[in-house]
Amino acid sequence: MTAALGLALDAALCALILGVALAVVAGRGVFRAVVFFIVYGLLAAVAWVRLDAVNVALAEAAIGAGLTGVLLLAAHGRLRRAEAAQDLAHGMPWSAALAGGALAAALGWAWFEMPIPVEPGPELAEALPRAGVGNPVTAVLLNFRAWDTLLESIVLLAALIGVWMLAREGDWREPLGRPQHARPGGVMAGFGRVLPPVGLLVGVWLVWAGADHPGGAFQGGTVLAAVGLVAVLAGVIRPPWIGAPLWQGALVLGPAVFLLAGIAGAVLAGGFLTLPEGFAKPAIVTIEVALTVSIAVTLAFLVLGPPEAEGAG
Amino acid sequence: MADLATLLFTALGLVFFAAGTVGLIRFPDTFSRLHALTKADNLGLGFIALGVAFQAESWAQVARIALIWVLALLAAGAVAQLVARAALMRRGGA
Amino acid sequence: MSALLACLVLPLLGALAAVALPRRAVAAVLAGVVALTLVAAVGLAVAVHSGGVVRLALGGWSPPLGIALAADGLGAAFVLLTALVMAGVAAAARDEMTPQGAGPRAAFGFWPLMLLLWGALNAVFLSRDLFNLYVGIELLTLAAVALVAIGGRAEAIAAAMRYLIFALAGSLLYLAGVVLIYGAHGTLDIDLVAARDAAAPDGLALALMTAGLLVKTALFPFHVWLPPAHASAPAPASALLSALVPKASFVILLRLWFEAMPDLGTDRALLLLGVLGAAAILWGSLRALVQARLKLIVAYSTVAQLGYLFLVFPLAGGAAGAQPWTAGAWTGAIFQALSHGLAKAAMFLAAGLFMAAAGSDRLGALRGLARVMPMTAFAFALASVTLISLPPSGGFTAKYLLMTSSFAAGQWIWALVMTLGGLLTAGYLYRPMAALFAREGGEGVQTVARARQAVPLVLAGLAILLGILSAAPFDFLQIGRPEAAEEGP
Amino acid sequence: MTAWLSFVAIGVLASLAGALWRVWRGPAPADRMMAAQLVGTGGVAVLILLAAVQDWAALDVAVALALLAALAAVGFVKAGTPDGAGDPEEEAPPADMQLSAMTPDAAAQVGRTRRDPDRRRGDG
Amino acid sequence: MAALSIYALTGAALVGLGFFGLLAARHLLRRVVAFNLIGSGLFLYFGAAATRGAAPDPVPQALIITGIVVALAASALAVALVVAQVRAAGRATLPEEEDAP
Repeated sequence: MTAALGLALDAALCALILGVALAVVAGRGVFRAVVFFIVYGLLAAVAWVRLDAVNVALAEAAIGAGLTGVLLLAAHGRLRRAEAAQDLAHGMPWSAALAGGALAAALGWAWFEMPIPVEPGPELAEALPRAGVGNPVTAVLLNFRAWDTLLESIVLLAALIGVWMLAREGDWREPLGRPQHARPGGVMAGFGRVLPPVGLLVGVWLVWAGADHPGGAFQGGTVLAAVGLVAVLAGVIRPPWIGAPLWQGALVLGPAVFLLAGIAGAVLAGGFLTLPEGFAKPAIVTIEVALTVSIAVTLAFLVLGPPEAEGAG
Repeated sequence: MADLATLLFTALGLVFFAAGTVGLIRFPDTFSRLHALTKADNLGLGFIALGVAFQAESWAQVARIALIWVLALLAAGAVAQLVARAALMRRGGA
Repeated sequence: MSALLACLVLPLLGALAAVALPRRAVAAVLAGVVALTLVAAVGLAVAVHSGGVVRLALGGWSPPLGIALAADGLGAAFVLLTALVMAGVAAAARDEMTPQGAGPRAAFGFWPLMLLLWGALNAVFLSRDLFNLYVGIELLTLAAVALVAIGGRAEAIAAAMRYLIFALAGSLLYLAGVVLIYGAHGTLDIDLVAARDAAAPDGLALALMTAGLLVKTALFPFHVWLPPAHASAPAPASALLSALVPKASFVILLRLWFEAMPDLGTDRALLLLGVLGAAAILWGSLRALVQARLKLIVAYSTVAQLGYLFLVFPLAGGAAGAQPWTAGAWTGAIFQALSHGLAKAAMFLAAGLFMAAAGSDRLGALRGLARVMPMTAFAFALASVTLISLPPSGGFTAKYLLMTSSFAAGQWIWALVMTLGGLLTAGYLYRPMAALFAREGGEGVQTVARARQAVPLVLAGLAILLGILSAAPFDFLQIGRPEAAEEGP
Repeated sequence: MTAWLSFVAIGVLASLAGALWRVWRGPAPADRMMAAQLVGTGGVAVLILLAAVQDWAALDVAVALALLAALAAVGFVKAGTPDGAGDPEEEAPPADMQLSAMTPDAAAQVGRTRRDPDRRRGDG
Repeated sequence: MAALSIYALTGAALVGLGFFGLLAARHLLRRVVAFNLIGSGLFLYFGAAATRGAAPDPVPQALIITGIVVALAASALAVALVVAQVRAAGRATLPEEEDAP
């Protein structure tokens, strides 16, 4: 009974996800596509919980549904005047449909042909106790595959510099993003004051819990970024400008600590990014805290966009 | 006993969600849909949260459930007001 | 091992410093980072030369759990190429990318982006992990797109947008293949993948990864994003983009087809790659012939020159095993990549200097510049010698090796394409040369400092030197060469 | 109990399908937004239910979702204002918004928040 | 296993839909959305594959989190480029794709 209901739940969820995705792709109107994409992110987070991947569900909820959604909404708010321009290709793009269909069919075929590998089960089970943290996903991210994670934190920085390169020459010294305003004492401003303290708590909790429970630097950092964004959007705080020393420091803190810890590992423990056993947990927590700061600041800046002067359409 | 409470409250929650959706589909204009909606879905969430709270294994879980509901309430309330305002402005401007 | 580590870490640390430190400190840090990384790259090459492949298991975790790095002859050669080009570009851009010269925006962004590109390239050239390679090429892509966007004008932004769309589509296709590999084999390590038990979706995985990387390497017919992107970036950025960035995805292709899954290289698949390469040679050259702007000629030339690289697949790939000619074909393609990198960097830097002097890169505006800037014009001519593959350049050695292999393999059609390509190259490079060395014109242009003119000359000279010294690099490239390309008994 | 909670989760999902119809139909952006908001609340409800069925850690996901849904909602509202950066509670400003055209208290708000970075600079 | 197949096939379909969207859309913001759909579908597929064994494999989960973050970084740059493109050229399509209505 329970198993059948579970299956029905999965089927219903996937049907909704597919319907929403179809609406994202095929519906006319950019705003509709954006709203459906946000809905898609919500449903995907639920799907990840069903797949016993709470760590991923957290990332999807915070990043997929949250930050990406705000990013797209803000951009759409800017582009309304250009929306009269063409939205989808005219007529039915058969070649695109063929390509998409073939890709989906190929992946579907591969699913049933794919053997279940034995690796890396045994190695993983043997190594996890030595990784320093109880959350296996955190162990992979910050110990076994730390080089990936280090590069990834730098990818965020590269994207941010890229976004900044799109500023207009005259706006370079302005605060980041468009100037936001709200009625003082209004609902939005109030919102911007109430939500951040709660969010701060949640974000810090996620980082702290991440060592042994689902959570971690990326999830926590995203929530913290969201908190900052709410405060900025509600006009409660004003974003800094490029080159403000404290903020530039915050941007590079995480990758820098990570790199230096890696080098320290090379000097002290005999290998780049090697965390000496027994010292692994404090090292991971230190790196995570530094990473969280950088991730939060970088993500918030990414969503805010390049600096822009007042009144520039 | 706890199971009975869970059964009752989650069922109530489901009813409210269904009612909210019906309202969302059937009500004729944006404003009445808005009003129907904000009440129904938050009540629905509230009842479901309450129902599940009876199954919780620790107070920390109950506290988290409460936090979720407060957050949803806060967001829904503020947003309903702002959206109504925005819709009003748009209608006035058009 | 410490040299390998320095090659990875120094550019990234430098990039972080360039973001966080105040402007005045950045210049000093930059000079230090560039010099040290160049030294490290040379050190790595020496270590590989004397001790063979340098390996490193990151974090002390060996695959399948951890990520392995390795510097073989191929990887170390590209790390060295990157260091040389980067050092040249840094020297050339030092006076240009300043708040006074290029505005505060470009002056802030160029240096960290250049260093991030450097770090990403080295990470890709040295990594043995398929997913780590994905993260590496994403870093590479974002930094490269940002470098195009520095251009700032409408055409640069459109070019950056197009580049990003193509590159992201390519990344996702590659990632889809990685997912299938891990799903079937539970490992991402190239050596473990090579030792896997074959599974049905492997072919699909290789096809997806290859398709994605072809888009990123701008192989015909996926090349449309490249010319506008490389032509609208600032000249030092164009030099990096054209000389180095497509080589990263090409190296991954080599690793996939020769090291990870050589068993899947069927004749038909290899032939297809070769045909696309041949089409790129001809089409890119023909397009270059009709361009009116120097940077576009040079950019289309990149499309054509990348085509030569893909002749390695039909000539040296396949499950048939080693043939007497495979070593020549394999080394020839890498020679082509190296000498093209040096020559193309020189060409774009020279084009930048011409633009700085004449205010435009239209061929008409360049008339007679050789008399005002003889050094730069000579560098351009020298780089052209490599691209046309005249002896004794590196380009000559590359095409000589490829051509002899194609005759030995009985696939003379590739030799025909290469000959035709050489003639077309001479044709499309004749037009800017004729303009540069015209007798009239060249009056009233701004002069460019000699030191800046020296950089392209050095790079073009290195491309020639590669040809003159070809024996030593040939042996170097054999270090750690995969079995599939090993010479027969 | 697990079966019942799964059943309720399916029921909530089914009601979300109705809300999705409203997102598709519109017609006003406010309709799409509110319907999306309902989907968000429903998603949170499903996560709470799944927490009891599967893994209590799912509650953290629900918290994050509720928090981020609030952010998305602010983004929604903002995107609906004339310059994409305002607040519907401000008097409707002209399409090309300038400082001079703002209501006095909105201008005061901008002025006030603008001082913040200066203060921060003084601190640092 | 049946449930996993549902998710995997949904993921595969999402990849196909997203790819269709990427090719068929003209408005650049829609292309960014489609790109995210592909990535997300691929991750779902991967997640389902990771859950086939006796215990869920944490490595794919870590890789997926990395992938989600990378996708966000790319999306942010893409969105900023769309905004810049509209500002510079007045439209949210690529110049060569402005086919006549």
